[in-house]
Amino acid sequence: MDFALSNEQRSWQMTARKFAEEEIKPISLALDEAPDAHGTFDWDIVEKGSKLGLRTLAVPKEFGGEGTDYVTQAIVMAELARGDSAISKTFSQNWKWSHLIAQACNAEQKERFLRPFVADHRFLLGKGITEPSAGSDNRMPPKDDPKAGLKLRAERRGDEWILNGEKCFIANAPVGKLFFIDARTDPNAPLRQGTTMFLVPYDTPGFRIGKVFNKSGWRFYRNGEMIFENARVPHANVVGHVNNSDMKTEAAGDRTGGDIFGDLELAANALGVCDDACEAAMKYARTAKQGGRPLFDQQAVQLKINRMNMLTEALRSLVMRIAWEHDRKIHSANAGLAMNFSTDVIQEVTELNLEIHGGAEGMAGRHAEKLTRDAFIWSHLAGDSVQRLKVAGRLARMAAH
Amino acid sequence: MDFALSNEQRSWQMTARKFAEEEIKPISLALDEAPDAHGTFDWDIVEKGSKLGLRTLAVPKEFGGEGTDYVTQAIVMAELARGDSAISKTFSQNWKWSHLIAQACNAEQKERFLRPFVADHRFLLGKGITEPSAGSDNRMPPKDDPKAGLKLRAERRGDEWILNGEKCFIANAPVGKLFFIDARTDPNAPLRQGTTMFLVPYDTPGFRIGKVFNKSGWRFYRNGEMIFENARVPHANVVGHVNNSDMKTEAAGDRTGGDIFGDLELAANALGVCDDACEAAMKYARTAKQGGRPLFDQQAVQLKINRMNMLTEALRSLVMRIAWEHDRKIHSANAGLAMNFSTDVIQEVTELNLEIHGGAEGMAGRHAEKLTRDAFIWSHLAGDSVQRLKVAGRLARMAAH
Amino acid sequence: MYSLSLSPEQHEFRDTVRAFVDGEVNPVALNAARLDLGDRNPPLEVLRSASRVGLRSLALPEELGGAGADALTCCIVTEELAAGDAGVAAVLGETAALARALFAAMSPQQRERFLPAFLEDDDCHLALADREPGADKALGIDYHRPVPQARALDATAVRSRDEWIVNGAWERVGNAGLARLFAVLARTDDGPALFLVPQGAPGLTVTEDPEPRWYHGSRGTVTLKDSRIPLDNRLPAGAATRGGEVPWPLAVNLGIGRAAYEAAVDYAKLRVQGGRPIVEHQAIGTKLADAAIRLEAARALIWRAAFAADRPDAVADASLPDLPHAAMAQAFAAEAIYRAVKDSAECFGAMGVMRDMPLQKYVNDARICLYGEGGTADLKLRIAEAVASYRRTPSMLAAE
Amino acid sequence: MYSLSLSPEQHEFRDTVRAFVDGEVNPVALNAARLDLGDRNPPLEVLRSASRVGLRSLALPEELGGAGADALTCCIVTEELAAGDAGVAAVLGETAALARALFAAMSPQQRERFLPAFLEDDDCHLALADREPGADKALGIDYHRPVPQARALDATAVRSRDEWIVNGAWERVGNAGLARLFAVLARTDDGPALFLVPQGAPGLTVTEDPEPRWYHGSRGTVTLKDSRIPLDNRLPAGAATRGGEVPWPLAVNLGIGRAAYEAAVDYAKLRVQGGRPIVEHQAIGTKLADAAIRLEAARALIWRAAFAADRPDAVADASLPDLPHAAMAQAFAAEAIYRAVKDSAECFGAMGVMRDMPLQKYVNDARICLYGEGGTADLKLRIAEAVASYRRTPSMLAAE
Repeated sequence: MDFALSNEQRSWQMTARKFAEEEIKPISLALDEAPDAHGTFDWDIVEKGSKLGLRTLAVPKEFGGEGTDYVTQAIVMAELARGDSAISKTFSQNWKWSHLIAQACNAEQKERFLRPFVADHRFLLGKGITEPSAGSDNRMPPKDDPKAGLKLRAERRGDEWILNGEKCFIANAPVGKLFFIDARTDPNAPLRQGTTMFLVPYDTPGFRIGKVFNKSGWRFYRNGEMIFENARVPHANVVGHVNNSDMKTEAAGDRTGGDIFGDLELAANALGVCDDACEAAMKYARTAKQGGRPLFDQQAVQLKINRMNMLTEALRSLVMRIAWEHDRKIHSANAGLAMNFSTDVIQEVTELNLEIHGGAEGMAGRHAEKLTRDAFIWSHLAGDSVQRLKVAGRLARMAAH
Repeated sequence: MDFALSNEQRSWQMTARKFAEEEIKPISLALDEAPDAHGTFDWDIVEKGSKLGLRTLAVPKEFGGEGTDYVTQAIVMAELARGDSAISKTFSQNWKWSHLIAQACNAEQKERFLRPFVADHRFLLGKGITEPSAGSDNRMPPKDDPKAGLKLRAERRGDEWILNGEKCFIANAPVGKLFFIDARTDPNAPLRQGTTMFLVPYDTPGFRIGKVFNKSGWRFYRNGEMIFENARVPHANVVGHVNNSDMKTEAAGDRTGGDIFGDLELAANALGVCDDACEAAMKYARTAKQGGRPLFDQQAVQLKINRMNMLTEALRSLVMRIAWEHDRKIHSANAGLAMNFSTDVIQEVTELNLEIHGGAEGMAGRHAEKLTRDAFIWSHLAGDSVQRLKVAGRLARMAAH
Repeated sequence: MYSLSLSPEQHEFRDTVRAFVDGEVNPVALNAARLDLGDRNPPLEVLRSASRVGLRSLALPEELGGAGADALTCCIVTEELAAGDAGVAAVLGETAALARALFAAMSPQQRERFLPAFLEDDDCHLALADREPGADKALGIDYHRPVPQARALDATAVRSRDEWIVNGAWERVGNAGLARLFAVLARTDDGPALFLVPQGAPGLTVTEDPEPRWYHGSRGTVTLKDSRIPLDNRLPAGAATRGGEVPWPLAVNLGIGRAAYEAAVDYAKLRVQGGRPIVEHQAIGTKLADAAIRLEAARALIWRAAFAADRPDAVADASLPDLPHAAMAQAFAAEAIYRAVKDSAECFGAMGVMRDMPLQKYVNDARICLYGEGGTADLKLRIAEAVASYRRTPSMLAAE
Repeated sequence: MYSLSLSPEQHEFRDTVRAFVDGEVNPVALNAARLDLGDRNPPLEVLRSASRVGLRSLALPEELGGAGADALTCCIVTEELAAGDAGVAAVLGETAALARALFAAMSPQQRERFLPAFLEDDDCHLALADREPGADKALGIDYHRPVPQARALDATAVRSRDEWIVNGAWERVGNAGLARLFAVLARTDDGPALFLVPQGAPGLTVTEDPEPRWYHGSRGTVTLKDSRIPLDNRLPAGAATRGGEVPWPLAVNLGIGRAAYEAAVDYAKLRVQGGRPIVEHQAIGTKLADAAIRLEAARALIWRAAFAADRPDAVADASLPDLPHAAMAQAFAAEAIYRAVKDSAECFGAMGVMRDMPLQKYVNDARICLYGEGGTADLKLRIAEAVASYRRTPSMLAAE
């Protein structure tokens, strides 16, 4: 049992902390408050972070990336999120799909896509799954409705596939250069047997970005529609096998990469936001006064600060444990539980922080308010019923063994 | 970062698990349901556990104990509590005061008390602080009322101290052979400057046990009044210095022993109860039927099981982390936070388990009901406002540095 | 016209019962032996005194000799009683509600045979046996779907000359251990019917439910083995069984909560720690404020459910939404009150868990309200069906 | 007599306002641009229409030309308006409540000067400026202790011949950006007094509060610099300032909650996932049931607070407990509704956070109700003082 970080892990932590404090935090609030969805993004911060290795943190060293372990990734996500949750997610989103490339792409694809990704500081990755009428059906395909789930069609024509349809609510869509796209290649088969994954560069003919969404929180993190009108994708861009998109099936082997990373990612990001909130709350409680004495002198405030820290430390312990489990390739339901837990924790902690800041004006109050909006994003990504039911199913399967 | 247990830790875990399953669990429910407070105790289980080393787990090896680290102690407490929370506490209560002996007693006292303690399988330890009108005042002495706190008087007469007064709600009182007793030796000084700690054997003249309390939960764990009527304690039994009882002041050095252990103890014990509840809930949900199908098929049940496991794994992660921090002598507020958290978790988890068992008859239902009664004990030991405010104060002091 | 003012009669009932509880219930209920989990039998002497004050026949119409209290008044009275002793309140609540339902449903001849004895005998409690073992009333897996098939009654009443021969078993029968008159539900050739079975009838057996008790008052399993019942003991068809759905069990819960809360407020004003009464500490004050809010919200919903039972026209004219008010009140109150009681007990420190002191009993009593009868999960599914405008057809309801 | 039935007038008000919201508010409120956090200014055209329906003068006594609605009716109307647009509801609620208080307090001469303009001008809103910067109304550290010392008003009104010269600054003034008539609180030689200041008075400046907006409708800081006000503009002493404490802000909160909940129910019936509408899944059904319960409990407490304001005798005769009903309703409702709204938004998945769709606005609006004005912590301390029977003396209250 050893909770200490290695020197390398600590070094990455310090790099990320410095970057968050000196570069991210100063611009976070202004970007968040931009009047429209386009003003919320900033390529400079992406480039600066990329130069520190934060964009390519999860790319294997042989391809020029940083090749860090999951513990490092968890720590860095949390540190970046302490500066701005959405900026942290914009970086880690690339790690998520770097893991997928490393795991699921063939050697030729890796050469063709990882190299340029590593070389270009503005190269961002994305993946399109959700469609207007297929959200949770993609995550938990109903047994009694084989046609449920995504509808985007891909039909083979010679060496190309022709894609038609729409994706919706796709992260990084408006800024990404390369996307994984799940498309239905056998419309008569159930989702998991009739779907193929394609690599689709942003400049693919027939492919364009539709509406760009304006969100109430995580505003830096771009999100948009994808429209495919006879988009032509070479057969060489098929990931894995035709009609076998799902990298989450047991056959895919390593369950801790790719999408399972997403569970850790949301939990670690939430941890950083909670650290930010705890720090802000303590600072405000010790400096702001009421009735001539620091807010902190009041029991009601102390109880809130206790609860914020209590939940945050519980989350930290769980996040670090699952990161370690990922590195050890230990299979458990813990990553999913951590993701669910992070929803409850980030929301309660940011809400308590806002309550402590009740009536605070200026930066402190605006910052507290922003955190609650960012935290609300977890409701549909990490803590909704479907995400909780999925994890319960995993627990039951483990209990049955 | 490494969450794996050492071979020795794993070995203790297995010993405790086997003992809990084979010896504790079979008697737990019947003892809990004994009609009066005296029928709830069982010396056999104490002896059996003692022979395995579970009573002397925290005694240094040079005194014949097991000399385990805190991680081991946390694991063993949790495993025992999985069988019965109060039986686990009856064992670990001895570790708590073993730590205190090792840390605070002089060499002569260690010889005189640790040796017989180790030798006698029925030798239990206790400590008396609380009095009828002094509970939280002992834990958080009010600055503006120096006379607040315990009232039991000790006056020096030659080589003896004469003790007069009462202690109330003292664990192990009716079964212990040796007690640490805090007594006021300077009635005009504030609590921390006017109190002395004494070692008081059970057969001290003028000392007797009063009422034995009958509790709604943790029934195995005996609790009683102590009455001192001109009780005569030799001066050689003074622990540390006169008017300097409090081993928790910073001057006492190692902050992770003695009473701080109590925070870890309650958190680790709660973890075991949660494990028990999670297991019971999953088992019941997968076997009991409603409308012809297993309860687990219902989303409402799945969400409860998810939540139970989520909270339990968060607690486990935090408990293991603070045990490790204790071994490394790392100072933080985390042990207190873990203790507070364990209150919320054990109560919600056992209540969800009871809810899943709604209407269950026989053993399963009685067991689920018992766990909620045991869990309620945390309300006044680990999760009351005073315990939370204390930890908040520690957080603020850390933030000030 | 919207008004939360109580009528003079309601004020008087409340004051009378409060005085009765102070004078006759509390001295028994707050006795250390009675507080102990080991003894939960309703004290018979207290029940008799309550009967003499008219509480046993509280809801019986005035023209039949009762006090004719409506559902709201029953809730007010039950809360007061339960603040003293939940068991006493539960026995009286069940008898009072059943008296209204059963005597109103009886034929004049039946009334002549059974009513005088009921009115005269302070020990005459009533019980309704209508739940058969294995008759699962939970929606559960059938949420928002028709219940697969109707379940026939196992209990039978077969006519033999001038008698009915009744066979059957019923579980979770309130007042089982005390009742002098049972109404039992059994299948006949022409459909289900209720039969009046007096205590002592041949073939009648009553067994109290095992520990831990998930009920207040008295409850048990009732069996009839070849019991011969006079022909006239069959209640007329269409008899409403429960007293217009008087939500008195919710008021029991409320009384428990109030007792715990009031004890905590009193203690918090007395107990000095940190140099002043603990109620002057924000942490304790906020806890008590939360408890007060929860109890007031619970009372508001419970009284609303009672009013909805008394005045169905208020739903019809859209003064109240068309939702299952009693289920909503129960789901809310059970959780809110349990939390209020736990918080109240916490104010007492270690005294809150000692079995010779009241707080652990309140916690136990509130836990019974929350987790008895399968908890609140199924209530919420019923509410969800109403929210989703999913209406069960009469045959679906009958099948339950 | 306890009754939850609404009067025919209340039914009519509710139906009328509901139709008004459907026809005139929703088309504006549900517009993507208005849903966006970036635009929260109350739509003037809608306010004018509402005024023409009589909602601006709702609480003004009938003899003065208003609708004479009581506090409960105001809450019913405000809930309906807020279910359409919280900003519209807040502006009208404030004006209506102030109209009742101010015009009733005026001398006949003042009424003659100000009432016709108020009645005729659909844009005439009212504002009360009585909170000075730094005047901390929180109990906070002074819980259960006397407030250390009385704080004098900074604002002054000095008489100079036939005029008052008023100087002062007031913050968090509701309706500040819209009001045509202000009542401002200032110190005079003979104590504090209210002065009527029309929009456009010399030396009057209004500044809207900065983002993020912790209010609904309009709010800002008002300053007067050497403003000369006619002598007769001083309101008579003892004028009740707030409209009998009409708890309309609580009804704004309730309307927001209902809008979110109803949107979620509708969507859950339409959206198919897992092979059936999501409302048929237990997880969603239970979530909506919880939201329904919370909203009903909130409404029960809010209406109770309104009734307590309308009928203080109900507290005097112990039909209602002597507790701060409005504070309890606010503390409960703010938390309960915020949770209900968050749960409702969650049913929409990613759509619940998009700024051109309604759910994120409801979450934001409910958050304002929960965290604006310092949150619920201080309300709970006030409730705790009442629970502890700690009564602030009039001088202590005046000092706040």
